[in-house]
Amino acid sequence: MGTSKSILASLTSEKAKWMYRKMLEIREFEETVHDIFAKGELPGFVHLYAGEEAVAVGVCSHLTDDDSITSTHRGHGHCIAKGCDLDGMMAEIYGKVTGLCRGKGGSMHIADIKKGMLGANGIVGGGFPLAVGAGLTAKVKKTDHVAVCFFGDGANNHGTFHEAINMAAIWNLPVLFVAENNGYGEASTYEYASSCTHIADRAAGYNIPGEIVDGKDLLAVYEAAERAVNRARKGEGPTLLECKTYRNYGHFEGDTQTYKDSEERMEEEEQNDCIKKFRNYMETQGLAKPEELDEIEDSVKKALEHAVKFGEESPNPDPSELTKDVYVSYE
Amino acid sequence: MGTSKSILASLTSEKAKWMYRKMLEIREFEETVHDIFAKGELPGFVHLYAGEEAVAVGVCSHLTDDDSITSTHRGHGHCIAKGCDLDGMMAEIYGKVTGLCRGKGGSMHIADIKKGMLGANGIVGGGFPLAVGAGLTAKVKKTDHVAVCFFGDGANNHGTFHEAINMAAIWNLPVLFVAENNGYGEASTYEYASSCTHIADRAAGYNIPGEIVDGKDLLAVYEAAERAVNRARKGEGPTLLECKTYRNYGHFEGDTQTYKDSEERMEEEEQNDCIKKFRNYMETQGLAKPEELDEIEDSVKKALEHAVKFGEESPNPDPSELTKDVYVSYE
Amino acid sequence: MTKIITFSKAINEAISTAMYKDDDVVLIGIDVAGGAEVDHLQDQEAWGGVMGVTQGIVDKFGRDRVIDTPIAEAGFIGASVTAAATGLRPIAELMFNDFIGSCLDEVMNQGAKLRYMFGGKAKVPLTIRTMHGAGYSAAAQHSQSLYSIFTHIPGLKVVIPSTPYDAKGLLLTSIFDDDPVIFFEDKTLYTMKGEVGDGFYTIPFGKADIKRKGKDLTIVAIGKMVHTALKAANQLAKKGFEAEVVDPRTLSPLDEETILDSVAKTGRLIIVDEAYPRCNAATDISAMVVDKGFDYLDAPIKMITAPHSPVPFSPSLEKLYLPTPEKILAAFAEIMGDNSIVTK
Amino acid sequence: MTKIITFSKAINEAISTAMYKDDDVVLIGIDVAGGAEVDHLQDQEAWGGVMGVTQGIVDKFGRDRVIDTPIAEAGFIGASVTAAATGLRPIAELMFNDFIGSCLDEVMNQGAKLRYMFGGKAKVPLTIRTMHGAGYSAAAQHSQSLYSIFTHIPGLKVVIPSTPYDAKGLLLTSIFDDDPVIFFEDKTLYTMKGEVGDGFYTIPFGKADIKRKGKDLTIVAIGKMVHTALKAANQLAKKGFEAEVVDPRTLSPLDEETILDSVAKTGRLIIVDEAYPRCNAATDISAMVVDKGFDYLDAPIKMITAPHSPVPFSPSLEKLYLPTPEKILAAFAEIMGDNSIVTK
Ligand SMILES: Cc1ncc(C[n+]2csc(CCOP(=O)(O)OP(=O)(O)O)c2C)c(N)n1
Ligand SMILES: Cc1ncc(C[n+]2csc(CCOP(=O)(O)OP(=O)(O)O)c2C)c(N)n1
Ligand SMILES: [Mg+2]
Ligand SMILES: [Mg+2]
Repeated sequence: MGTSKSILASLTSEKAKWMYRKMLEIREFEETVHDIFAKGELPGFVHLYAGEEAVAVGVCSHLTDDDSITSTHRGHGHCIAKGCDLDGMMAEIYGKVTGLCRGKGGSMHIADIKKGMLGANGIVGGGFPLAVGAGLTAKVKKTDHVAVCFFGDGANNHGTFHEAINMAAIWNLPVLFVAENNGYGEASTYEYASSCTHIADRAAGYNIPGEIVDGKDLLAVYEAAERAVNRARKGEGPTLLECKTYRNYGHFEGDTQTYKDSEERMEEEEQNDCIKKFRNYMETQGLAKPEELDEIEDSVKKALEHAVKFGEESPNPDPSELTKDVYVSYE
Repeated sequence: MGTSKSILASLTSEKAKWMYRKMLEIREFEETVHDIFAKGELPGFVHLYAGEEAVAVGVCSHLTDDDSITSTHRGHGHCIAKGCDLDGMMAEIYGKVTGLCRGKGGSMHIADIKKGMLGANGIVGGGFPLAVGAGLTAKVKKTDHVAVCFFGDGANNHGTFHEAINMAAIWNLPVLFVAENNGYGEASTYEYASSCTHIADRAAGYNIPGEIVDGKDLLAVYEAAERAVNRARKGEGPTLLECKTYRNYGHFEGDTQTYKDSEERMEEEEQNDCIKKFRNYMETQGLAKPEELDEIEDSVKKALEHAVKFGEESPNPDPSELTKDVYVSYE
Repeated sequence: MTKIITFSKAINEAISTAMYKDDDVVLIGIDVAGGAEVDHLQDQEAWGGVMGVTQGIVDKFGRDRVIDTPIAEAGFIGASVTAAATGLRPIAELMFNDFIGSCLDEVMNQGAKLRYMFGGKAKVPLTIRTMHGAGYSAAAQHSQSLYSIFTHIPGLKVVIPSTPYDAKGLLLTSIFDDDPVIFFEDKTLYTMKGEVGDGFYTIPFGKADIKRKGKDLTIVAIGKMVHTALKAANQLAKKGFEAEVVDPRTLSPLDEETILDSVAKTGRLIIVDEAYPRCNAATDISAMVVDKGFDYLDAPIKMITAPHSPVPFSPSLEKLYLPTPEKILAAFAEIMGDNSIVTK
Repeated sequence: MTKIITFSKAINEAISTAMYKDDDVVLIGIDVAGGAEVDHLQDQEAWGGVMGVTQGIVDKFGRDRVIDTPIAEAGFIGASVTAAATGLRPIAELMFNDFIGSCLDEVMNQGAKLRYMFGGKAKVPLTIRTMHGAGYSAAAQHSQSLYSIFTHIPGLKVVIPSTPYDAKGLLLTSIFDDDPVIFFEDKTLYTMKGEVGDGFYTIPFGKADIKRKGKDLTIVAIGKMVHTALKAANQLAKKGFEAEVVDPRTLSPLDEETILDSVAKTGRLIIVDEAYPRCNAATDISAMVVDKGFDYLDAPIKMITAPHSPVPFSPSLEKLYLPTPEKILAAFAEIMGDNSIVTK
């Protein structure tokens, strides 16, 4: 992993272990969902984040609960990295009342405002203006909170990308736009749908910094995000950070992925796995002992077992929930 | 006027006189509308193009009736440059049945499909996708027609700018995007609302050529548009052409223009007038004799007198027009 | 204390009153101040919106709270949704309601749904002010009355005042409501004058106002149509019929009770709605009354609306496009089977 | 000749039939082919839309006429409007009708208005296919039924088939119609099988289809709700009541005559519409019948719709959200004042 000295110095063993754990939680969460969805036990559309863990975790490691993120249809990873409860997430995906949204949102709408997680989003490009709004609040209220907008390479061609980045730029808002360029929007390649060579190239049109990192390299993301978040906190405005990554599963569960190349898959999913690479790095750098990391793995597995049981066994929402929470008060 | 040799050679006296006439028609049309609007004789909202004539005329001089343009709320200039009938335009602005749209469109919706004028547009940014559609037809039908999208500096921040240019770029469509950067969107300056230094800077994010010209210099526009139109006709894809210009009147008729600087106005409206400059050029280059140009002026004045009379005296639409032409057939 | 001011000034007052009261209230939109960053421009000369409705606000509260935006409706309306969800109380201006085409997603799929989708854990105290209505020859893309679309969408509250007094009170209620509200301002009402209360006052949502009492006919009229209905009522009075004019003031929530009570009394209902005729507020109210007050009805419910066509530019056609007192009288004559109502 | 195929296949057939017939017909949308420019991908393996509805089309007509787009609804729907106005006859796919939020302007202010605003001098032969409907736990942003919004807007024709046969015939009519048409496909109907005619056939707009004859009650049901209504009618038949089920098939234009004739016969009307309850097609039809057929009515008109809330994700709630035969029976029991209809 090509990482600068400064990171090596600032990265504590504790932080590294936290990041390792979060990446594993995401991976394990997604593989669990993949399995139970395949068994026909989960309702709705599900889009899995496995393979892209380093992006969400590398970025969110610099955020507190006061900072906000906006997310996408592929939102589980962002939720977990931002600190959402696994039980509450799983119960949500099961449509149970113990879910983070009382079962009314589902996979595409998991949110936890208290954690600064402003919601997964079923609308591609929906998150851009929403991130700007959180940044605007920070500016008007003169806090040092930042907002992060995660978005896909497909979303990069939606009009909201343009409107939001321009607004963040002219107002110098504390917003970080994080492109998760996994090469595909559904069954369309990034190269087909996008006229830019790199998404980060578009930053120049807004006079903001654009940077490209290897999104499979946790520390590369971590380092670049640190710079961008610091700039934002200091009132130096937005950044466009492009992370080159890969999604291990299909666009949604059920997708046969004919558009992917099998060699490419092999390489990306096996050789270039962000979690394996980071574990290896931690071991060689002495940031954690193998036993410690194994222990984290065990603990994450158990947490997921717990989450599934919790989701399965939780009750459905009461029928009265059907029309509740549309308005504050309104018969 | 800083103009290359090749233009000097190719620009015939006839073409030059045609362009002079068109610019004058626009100026005279707008000043006429300004006057009659001030007298309270015209209904609705009116946005005048005076001052920007060189852009519409310089670009449209390379187009035929088979080529399409999309326009804006400030559309009179585009209409005239694209060959719309002055009488029909004026009658339209008066809301008369002899208008190009039978009085049902008005100033903001003048169109003449037969002339390839796909309509002024009340929606800022509305024209971007529409130009792409005309370009798409040309591509699918394998014609060599081109489409031109005129848009303002304010529109440059609307999401449709991004979506349309990206689409035109990936499909290599024969579309020319012409920015009319007159420094203001309503009462907001270009510098405030746009994060880019020049609109043309944004071309890089779409891997298409972006060029900046002095929009007050007819020949500069003429030359740059010629290159871009030729590229488009040859299947070499879209261009973003930014013309720096100025609007002599307010955003709409009635605007007090407090946001403009009086020195700036003086300079732009008097010293730097595109029509005066081009007349001077024609005379010094021997492209036309002063008498010929005076004659054009007279003839244009007469044409406008005729148009006003035609507009004033034409009948209103019949009441049956109210619900006509919503559908082909549908009681 | 009250005073006589215009509809436009009433809205301006509501905004300043709210902004004085609560620092979290911000005003955001295209040229709501105008001339941001223009050096020579004094704030008191700023535009204050394309119709001057927010003139002087930037002067009082500064550009940190009166925020000019680029022409990017999806961008700034979407931003207003989360600005609301993260601690501000924005008043966003969608200049013309016709421009909803550029930002429906932010209103319908984000703003209106957050609270519900998130299981009640988000609030979106956002007010969107927007202009609507025909009559100014503003043509097909600047003259629509699109409140029916917003009334259709759960999660939005829809407000449409007909007088300066109502405008101020309802706008203050909107701003301090914890849900997204769309506030419709008929552009042709801005110059209308009326009595308005000083200082802070609110008017509850879901409470219709009976603008005129009557026993022979109920006219439910929306926004500016209230005045058309009142004119018709005056003409009817001369012919011996007393029409009751009910102004719902908010379409969502709708005060069903007041409408039903009135119809119970009069037995006849005409609804006046300037909107397109299909799936509009008139059909909504008619269907509600038939469902819940069928037995009260002595006659068919008539709806006076625009025809099913875009708004024509030509003043000669636009005049025919809008509901008029004459059309109301003709409908009443029809349900009474008494042609003398229109001929006499 | 006919055959039994799915709703999805019927749509696929209509598209190929049209594309064989007329070279100007093109298919455009996100992944309508899928995998554009992927080297190893054979076109026959291409996606054919997120639900596979257009599978195989790119194979037959090539990528010049089956055009994958970026995720840019305003861009490609807007482009389709003028592609139509300049000589093509595009079938544009708006994947989910919920995404109209990203392109309402292109549909409402451009596509729908061009012909009128330009004094009849433009035609826009554009068909927008779009998925709607709840029942798949697709949650609040992928389950809406928004046809009421389009019915509100003049200049659009609104089509909503309930069977494979109707889907094919109506889609062919749509494609060859010279006005913009929005064609609604209920995603939960795609797997439904039914008899479909071979080759080219059309079904006229504005002609309702009586899906079941009856004399005691008229049920007007929209799209998938036709099947819900038919189930209710079967249950009612067991109790001795014959319900007539009317399927309008197009909401704009609406076949008022067939509906009125049916109500004239039965005296009772229930409308089943999965959409949000306010300003929807149910209120529209109710208000039309009250206006034009008041004297036919023996009872209040009942509307069975979704509640005024976003679509909940949880299957347990979504089940309660949708209209059901039981709700129809309960409404009938209510207007008959005969509780035994639901209890027995
Ligand atoms: C406005 C809108 N258009 C289309 C879709 C359908 N859709 C869902 S995800 C997706 C692809 C998104 O691609 P990308 O942004 O690259 O994200 P990824 O799935 O690769 O994470 C599409 C087209 C949508 N949800 N919203
Ligand atoms: C979508 C939309 N938003 C806002 C407006 C109101 N509006 C009309 S013209 C205009 C300014 C346009 O500025 P620019 O694009 O620079 O064109 P110019 O007027 O300078 O020619 C605005 C904001 C509109 N018509 N459409
Ligand atoms: Mg992607
Ligand atoms: Mg401008």
